[in-house]
Parts: sequence; C-alpha cells; structure tokens
Amino acid sequence: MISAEIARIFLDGGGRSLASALAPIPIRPPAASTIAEGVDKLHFTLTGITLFFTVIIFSTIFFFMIKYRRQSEDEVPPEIEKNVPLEILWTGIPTLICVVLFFWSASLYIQNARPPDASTEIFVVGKQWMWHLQHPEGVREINELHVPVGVPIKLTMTSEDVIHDFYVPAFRVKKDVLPGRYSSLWFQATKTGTYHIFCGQYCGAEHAQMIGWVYVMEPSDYAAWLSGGASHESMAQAGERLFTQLGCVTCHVTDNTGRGPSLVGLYGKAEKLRSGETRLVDEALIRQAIVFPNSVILPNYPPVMPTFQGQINEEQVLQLIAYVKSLGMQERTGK
Amino acid sequence: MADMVHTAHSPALVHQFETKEQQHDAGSLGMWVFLATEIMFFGGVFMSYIVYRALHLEAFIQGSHFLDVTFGATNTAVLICSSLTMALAINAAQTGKSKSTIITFLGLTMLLGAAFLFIKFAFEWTHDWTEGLVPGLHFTYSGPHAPGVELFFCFYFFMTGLHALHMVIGLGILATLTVMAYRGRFNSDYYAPLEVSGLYWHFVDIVWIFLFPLLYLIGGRYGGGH
Amino acid sequence: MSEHIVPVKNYVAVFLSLLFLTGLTTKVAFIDLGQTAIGKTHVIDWNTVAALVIAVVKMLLVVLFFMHVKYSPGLTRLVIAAGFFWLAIMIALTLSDELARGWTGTPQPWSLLLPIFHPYL
Amino acid sequence: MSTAVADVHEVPVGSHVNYLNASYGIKSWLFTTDHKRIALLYLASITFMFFIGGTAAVLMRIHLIEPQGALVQPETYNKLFSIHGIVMVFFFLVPSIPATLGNFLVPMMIGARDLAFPKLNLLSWYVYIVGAIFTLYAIISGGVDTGWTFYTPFSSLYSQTHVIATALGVFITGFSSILTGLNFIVTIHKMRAPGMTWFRLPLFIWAMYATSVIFILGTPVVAIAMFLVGLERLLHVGIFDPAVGGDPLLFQHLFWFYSHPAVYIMILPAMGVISELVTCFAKKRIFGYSIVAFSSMAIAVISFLVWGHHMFVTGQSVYAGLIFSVLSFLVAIPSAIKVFNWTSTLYKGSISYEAPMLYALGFIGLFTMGGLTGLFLASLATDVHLSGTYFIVAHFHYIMVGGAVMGYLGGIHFWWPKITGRLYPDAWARFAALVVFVGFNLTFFPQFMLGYLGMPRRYAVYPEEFQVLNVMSSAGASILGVGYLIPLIYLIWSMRYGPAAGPNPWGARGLEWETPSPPPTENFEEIPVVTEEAYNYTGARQTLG
Repeated sequence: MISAEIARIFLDGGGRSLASALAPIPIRPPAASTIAEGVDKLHFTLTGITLFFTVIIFSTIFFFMIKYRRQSEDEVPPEIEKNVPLEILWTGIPTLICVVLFFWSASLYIQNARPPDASTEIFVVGKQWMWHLQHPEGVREINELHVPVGVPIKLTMTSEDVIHDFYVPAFRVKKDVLPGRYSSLWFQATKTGTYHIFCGQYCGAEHAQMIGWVYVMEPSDYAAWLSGGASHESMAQAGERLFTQLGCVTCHVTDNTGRGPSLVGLYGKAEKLRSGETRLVDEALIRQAIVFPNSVILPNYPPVMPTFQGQINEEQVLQLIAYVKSLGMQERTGK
Repeated sequence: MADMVHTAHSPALVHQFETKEQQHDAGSLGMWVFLATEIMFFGGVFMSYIVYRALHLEAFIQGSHFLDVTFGATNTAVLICSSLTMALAINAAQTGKSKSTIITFLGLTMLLGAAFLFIKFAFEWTHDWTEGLVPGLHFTYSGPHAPGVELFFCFYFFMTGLHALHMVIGLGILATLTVMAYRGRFNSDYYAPLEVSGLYWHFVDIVWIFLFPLLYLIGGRYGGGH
Repeated sequence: MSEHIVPVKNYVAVFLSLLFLTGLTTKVAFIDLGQTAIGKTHVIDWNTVAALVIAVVKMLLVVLFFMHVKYSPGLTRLVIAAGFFWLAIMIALTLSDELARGWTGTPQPWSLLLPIFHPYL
Repeated sequence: MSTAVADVHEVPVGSHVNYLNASYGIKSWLFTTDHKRIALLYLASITFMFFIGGTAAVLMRIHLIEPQGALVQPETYNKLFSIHGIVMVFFFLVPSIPATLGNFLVPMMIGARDLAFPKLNLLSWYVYIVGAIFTLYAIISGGVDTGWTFYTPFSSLYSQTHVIATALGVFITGFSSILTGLNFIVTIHKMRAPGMTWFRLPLFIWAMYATSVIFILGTPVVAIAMFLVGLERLLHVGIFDPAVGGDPLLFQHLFWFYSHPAVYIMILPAMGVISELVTCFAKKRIFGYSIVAFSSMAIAVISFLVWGHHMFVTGQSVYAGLIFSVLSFLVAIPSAIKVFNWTSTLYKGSISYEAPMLYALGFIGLFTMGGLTGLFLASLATDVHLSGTYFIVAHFHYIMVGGAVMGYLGGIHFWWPKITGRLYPDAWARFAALVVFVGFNLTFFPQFMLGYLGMPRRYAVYPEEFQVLNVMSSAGASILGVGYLIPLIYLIWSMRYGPAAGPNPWGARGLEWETPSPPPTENFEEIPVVTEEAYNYTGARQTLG
C-alpha cells in the first residue's frame, strides 16, 4: 500500500516537475536592500575561491591518476619525503586568503549590525507560528509587513514562546527572535515589490507555515496605506492607556512626587542601579523592570514594585515601552 | 621463546600487557584521563553556574544566605579527613603494612564519606525542604529576587546532587576494595586498584573544595550583602 | 619506576594545612574585603577572589601530595593541564558572549583595527 | 545481532585458528573481550542504525518532491528529520570509524595484543546498545520532534514528544564514546611495540589519537547539556527558561561546545583512513608525514575554539562573533594542508584503482568542496544570509556523507580481507563507489543553490519556486540509497562465498598486514620490533623483528 502511494507520487510528482523543470532553474535571490549587493559580492568571491580550489584539486588528481597509473606490479616509485617550501606555500596562501576574507566579512557584518539612528522602528512579536507586526502609528499586521522604499527600517523583535528567526532572503537579513529578550535587525529596501518572510529557526509543528510577505511600496503609496486603515491609536497612546489602567501612574508620577521614579526623560540615559551596576535605559532594561522589578531599582527608591509577568503579553509590553519612550523625549521636570 | 614470555606472567598481569609496570602505568593513566572527562563533566555545570551568577548576582547572594556555612565547613573538613585516611590506606599497602591496617583506613574513609552524605541529606537537604526551597517540587519562597533564588537552588541541588552521586559511587568502590583487602589481594608489589580508587576519591574531594566557596561563600557573608 | 613512597608525616602536614585553609576561607568570608569597580559596569568582589584563591591552593595541595602528581611522569601533568585548559577555553569563550551581549555600543567599521572599545569604559 | 555476524563463524578458507573460529555460540560473542570481535559487534549495530537513519532520509526526500509535501503531515516530517539527525549523528557517524575500524586496527597497527582495558571496551559496546534502545524506544513510541540540536526552550518546555527518552539515550551513548576514547589514548601511549616511536606510527593511529582527545574532552559537556534538558522537562525547573531568568543561549553554548568538535570526530578518522589508502594504492610514502600528523592534532585542538559560528545570528554579542569568526577561518587551514599533502602523495606514484582508492579519491574531491563551503559560514556577513538554510544542510552533508561515509566505506573495503579473510567482488565494489559518488553529488549540490536562494531548512512545505531543485535532490537521494545497498549485499555475500584473501592482498605496509587474515586472537605470536618508517613502500622490504 505504502509502496503504491510512493510510486504514485513519484510518477505524478515527477511528471509535473519535469514540465516545470523546463522552466529556468532559479540561481540568485532578488537583491532588494542596501546590503544585498555587498553580501552578494562577498558570496560570489567565496564561490569563485571554492570553484578555483575544487577545480585545481580535481584536475591535479585526474592528471596524476592518468599519468602515474600503475604500469607493472613491481614498479617502485621514487622516494619523495617532503618539500618544506611547498608546505609553507600552501599554508601561507590559504591563511592569507582567510585573513582577507575575515576583515572583509567582519567589516560588512559590523556595518549591517548597526542601524542608522534615523530609522523608523517597527515592533515584531513572534508567536508560535505567526508574526505580529506593529507600526508605531498603531497599524497592526499579521505575517505581512508594509514598508516604504529607501527608508531604513529597524525591527525590534521578541518572542512569546520559543526561539523563532525573522529571515527575509531578499534583504539578506536574519536575526533570531528570543523569548525574554529584544533582538533587532535593520534593512533599507531599494526595490519595490513583494518578498518572502521565513521563520529561520525550527520552532515546532507549523514552523513551515510561519511565513509571510514584505510589501515594499513607494512612500506615497505607503502613506496612503497607512492612513487608509481604520484610525488607530498610536502605540504610545495605547501604552499610555495601559499605563493608567495597570495603576503604574499612581507610583510613577510625572512630577516625581510618587513612590516610583518619574519616567520623563529617562529613556536613553545611563542610570546607576541600586546593585551598583550602571545600565543604559533601553527597551531591554524597561522590559526587565516590568518583568523582574527587583533587579532594576534606582538607588533612592524602595523595591516595592510588583511584577507584571504573565498579566500582560509581549505586545502590551512593547506599547508601554513606546509610551515610556515618548515620555523620554520631553525634558525632565522636577527632581 | 613465546611460551617463556607467558610463564613469566605473575597471576596479576593480564595477557595484553608485557610487564607489570606497563600495566600499572596504563591503569593510572587511564584513571587520570577519566578524571579529565570528569573535569569537563563538572566543568559544564560550573560554567553554567558562573554565567548565571554573573547575570543574577543579587539573587544568588540572596540565595546563598539561606545556606548554613557551618554545615558546609564541617563537610569540607570531613572530606579532607577522608582524603587523608585514603592516602594513608594506599601508603599502608605500599609499605606492606598488615592487611588489617589497610582495612581500618579504608573503613575510616568510608565512615567519613557516609558522614558527609549524612550531614548533607539529613541536615541540609531536609532543612531546605522544610523551608520550601526545593525548586520544581516544593518551592514556596516569594521574597525579593524569587526567580533568581529559584535558579540558585536549581544549581545548588544539581551540583551537590551530582557530587553526592559521585560520593555514593566512591563508597561502592571503597566497599569492593575492602573486600579485596580482606582477601589479601594487596601487597607492596600489587596495589594498583587502591591507588586508582584513591585518585578518584581525591578528585571528588577537590570538587567539593570548589563547591564549598562557590555555593556557600559567594560575595561574603557579612551582613546583608552590599 | 615503582610509585614514590611519601612519608606519612608529609601526609599529616598537608592534611593540617588543608584544615587550616578551610578555616581561613570560612573566616575570611565573614570579613568585608570590599569591592573595586573597573569601569562603570564591572565590579571585582575581593571576597570571591579570596575564596577562589584559597580553593585553588587547597586543590594544588591535594593534587600534588595526596595524588602523587609531584612524583608522577610528565604525561600525568599533561593530562591534568589539558583538562583545566579545555575548561578554561569553554568558560572564557562562553563568558565572552554572555557578558559582552549587553554592550550595545557597536564599533564603527574603521574602529575594527583599533582595540574594540566599550563606550562606557 | 543481525544475521551478518551470526553466519561468519563457520570455518573460512585457511583453517588456522583465528579470532572468528576460536570459539562459537552467542555467549562467545556477547561476552568477548577481544577487540576484533567487539569491532564486529559495533559494525553490526551501527550498520543497523545507519539503515534506520537512511530510511528516515529517503522518506524526507520523497516528501519534499512536492511543495505542499507529498507523503506525511508536518508533525511527522519534523519527527523524520529529528530521527534522521539524532540516529545518524550520535549512533552512526560518531562511532562509525573509531568503534569499528579503530577497535579492530589500533592494537594491531601499534603491535599490541589488545586494547589497554578490554573489559571497558566491551562495556562501551553495551553502553552504546542501552543508549540505542532508549532512542529506538522513543522512535517507536512516537518519535521526537526537536531536531538533533534539542534547542531550548522548545525542547525543554514546548515539545510534547519523547524528548526525555531521546536525551537519555544520547546521554548514555556519550559514555560509550568516552570509554572508547579513553581506551585508545592509554593504548597508544602505553602499549606501542618496541621501536614504534610516535613518528613511525601509521597516520590512522594519529587520527584515532586526535579523535580520542575530542571524545575525552568534548563528550562530557553534551552529556551535561542533555541531562539539564531532561531535568528541566522532568521537574519543570527553569534553568533555560527565560521566564525565570534562564538563558536559552547557554544551552546552545553547552551543546555546540561538543557538537562542533563532534563533526571533527566524524571527519578525522576518515582522514586517517584516506592517508592509509592513498599511500597503499599509490605505492608511495605519504608526502609530509609529520605535517599531516600535526595537522590532525591541530584540528583536534582548534576545533574546540570555534563553536560560536553556529550562533552568529542568535543575538550573540558582536565581539564574540568576531572572535569565533577568526578562529573558524583558522580551523580550515589544517584541513587544506591535508588535502594538498594527499594530492601530492599521488605525484610520481604508481596508482591502481581498486574500490578503496575510488572512495579515497572521491573523499578528497568532496571533502575539498565541503571544507571550502565552510568558509561561507565562517565569514560573518554571508553566514547571516545562509544560516538556517539548505546551504548549511549541503555543507555538512558534503563533509559527513561525502567525507566521513566515503572514508568509512573506503576503510571497510580496504580492511575487509583482513577482517573476514575473504575478498569481495571488485567490479561490483567499483560500480557501487561510482553510483555513490554520482548519487551524492546529484542529491546535495542542488541544495547549495537552494540555500543561497534562501530556502530555510527543516521546512515540511516550501514555496513553489524551489520545487525543481528539490526534485533533483530527491532523484539523487534515490540513487544514493541504491548505492549504499549494493555494498551491503556483496559484502555479506563475500563472507561466505568470497575467495580467500592472503595476509596482504593489496601489498600494503603496516603491522596489521604482517598477521594472517583473519588474524589470531592474540594478534601476534610475539610482539614485533619495528625498525623502519611508516609506509615504507619504496625502500627494500626489511623483515620485521
């Protein structure tokens, strides 16, 4: 029974695929981001080096196989022990190639690792087998991401369960999305069009269904799309609503008279904590303060903040962070 | 010529070795290589502990304050005494002392090992259980740094448990050695099993020598930390 | 190469020093040796350093005397050294990731050749 | 065990007493301490495990013919690739050459009667069997879907399959390779024949020594990692659970600290076999003996420094990424040196093309491609694009299947006359070697292209545009499957009907060829004294001892 099934698939699958085999076999993924060209140049250089050395090794072996094939049984080949200069040569050259490749790839990697400061930030939450994407203006999308062309986009990502991985082959970007931490990647689309989003880290049964599309649009179309949707409250406004609803406002009073520190102008500063460590106030620290409050206490404040772990999901944490960020822009009052 | 080589074999020499000295060296080298694997085995756990201690220093100091230093110190002293008696047992075999001295030293070592386990299980672990500090089974602590303290106690039970397991295996080895000593197998010419088991026992003692400061004495025990 | 026979009084001497060191490390733990901060983020806690130094000394005593490594061939020392060296590799490279993960300051490409600075040092 | 072992015990040609007919019956096999018999026990068990892993692979390739999946549900596909990974890595590739050829040849090549600790050697086989039973139980009763990497928090919190049983199986089998490694290190150090200095050792022994160093220093760490995952699932304790402050990346560090050196455990023995084959069939001394020997040791040491390149995209710190990238480039150098030395050994040799030599030459070519594609993954920028795609699958299959399995088959064919005392049909063997070479390339070269196009690995369904390459890969897999079945048939056939092989059918050098084949239980009447360098094909053949 099973063999019949396999045979059917072979014949049926084979038949259709032969037809599609005539279609040209795809060689290169679309290159639609600023870094795609640089990564592809490095990739083709590496392919060149691989083919060069493979051809050298294969042709030398074939040449030796034909030239030095055994003529007679008692043939005694000459005694060749070693040749030190040759050894030094084929140690030095690969080492040199490796050093050059390292610096090239490392500098490319470092440029790509640091998002330009003016990039618009989009929040991504990976959940078992779907992507939630939130624009700061409040628009929410599932498995789809609309971005304007030519604008650097920074994705701040976290996961609600297992490790996922946000991978857009066309932009040559990929970053694991870890639970309990924020990881970020950035890209700047150069060509409009629709490109695949894949989940690049195995995450369970529907890992293969956790895919989607990036729609790169002209800025005008993007603006129309953005406003076209129902009027959403921006993430900062949603954060503010949550901030009051959860009772944070009772302690974190803006004019610093409450039990907790005022959060105005706090984002982006380096604060010395009660444990003596100095930490930059960024998304990770705010999230840690919400989930593990006792590990993030400012020196002259009592450690009385309750943990909100489990009461709010990752999207709400992101909204609170967006709100605290919006507070961060205003000047610090009081204190 | 071939059989002459075989007859020269004293009963204790197994067939694949040529000389007794080769067999002795192979035995101790084998144990040392095994101890290298044990270093990496415990090393994996120690590394995880070091990483988490660096990430959650406050919580780990809080957690270590729950541990009783006097029990830890007495346990260390007990193990050091057992190392001494083990070394003396080997020394007794080397210098051809009577069978009974070897057996008494081995008995002392086993006694001290059992004492260590008794202190560990009867006092410390039950004390931690009553206080609700056993993660996964019975963890009721909800003071400051609760998750970090739970992580600390995960490592506490896992590391001391692994060490206790090696102690139990050590006691088993010592029991077989005592039986062999009772049968008079050991003399100044043949004492390899004793020496090899001594290496293992001293290694387990060293693991505890590192466990004691890392678990009980982190960041000092003066007052409430910083 | 029969195993070198260590006189009993050596064993007792090593034993006593081990007991003394245990007492020492316990006593020292109750004294606040203070901390010194290097840069803004890392803190050296002298109590931990003292405890670890004493533990290493105790280990050396046990290894050299009780385990006869002082009199054993170089091969044994090589195996021990390899064990600890590999342990050091694992700890060092893992910590290079775990501790440096928070350093958000990504250096500029040109700075790759300079020693990679940490923005808060 | 499987029938392959049972019918061997009837008297082969050349009726002197040897290790096969020294005693009969199941007890003589199950309680043997003879390193040669333990090697055969291992041979039977890992061949059995190889065909389990192979079936899973064939089912996966059939499933991937169609973009929407042709055979199984996604959950079953996840179980298939997990079983394929776990069984192939931990139960076939890691023990393949060390436990079979290594156990058989290490004592004979250095002129010893047996390994240093024969009972420990038998214990290592039983430990392997217990581990295999746990994993087979997990497979039969529902399989495991975490992949061979067991990444937390999926494996520790979210997976609903038999993770504990599999983790326990891998944990136990780890000790089998620790015991084998320990045995080899002590034997090579302490039991070499008089005159056998370190630089007269065959290069296979150097490779076994380097592999044993990795066994000894790497395997305990994966044992701890598996233990922690099992513990976390059992007690719901959050060592790697981010909700309690745990760090999932720490598991990856612990796992990859062993698992990258493990890929060198798989390739180093094959390199040792290739050094033996190339010198024997070119009738020439190895080119640059000490350099090839030291590069084995260099690989063993540097392989422990590079594991971070598996974690470039997991949010590892930029600094650790740079350190691991430099070291990953460095580890490619010794492998490149070896390939150049093998190729120059052929220079001015007198090369004959029996089956083992075809496997050896295939190994050199495919290992070169496999090693060079590793540079793509050592360099940070391209690894970001290629990590987690089929490029990775193609790279490590070129090393493991193109390298380790080719080396394993070459070694089995080369020492088969010595192991069984019989010759196999050489024409069939050469045909099988070519089929394996063609089938392999057709299977895995398209996967390089799929990887560059961005097709992620471990996908049960994939977009339309990748179908053509996947169908080519599936076609290649069927040829490769047939290629692996042919040797099984004629090798078993040769055990009963193969013509008698003399002590040295290939005219090879080495102490193992000084004994009759199959060798007697105590290997040598009396221990030989070695007076000449290894691979002395060209000098006058001095009589030994």
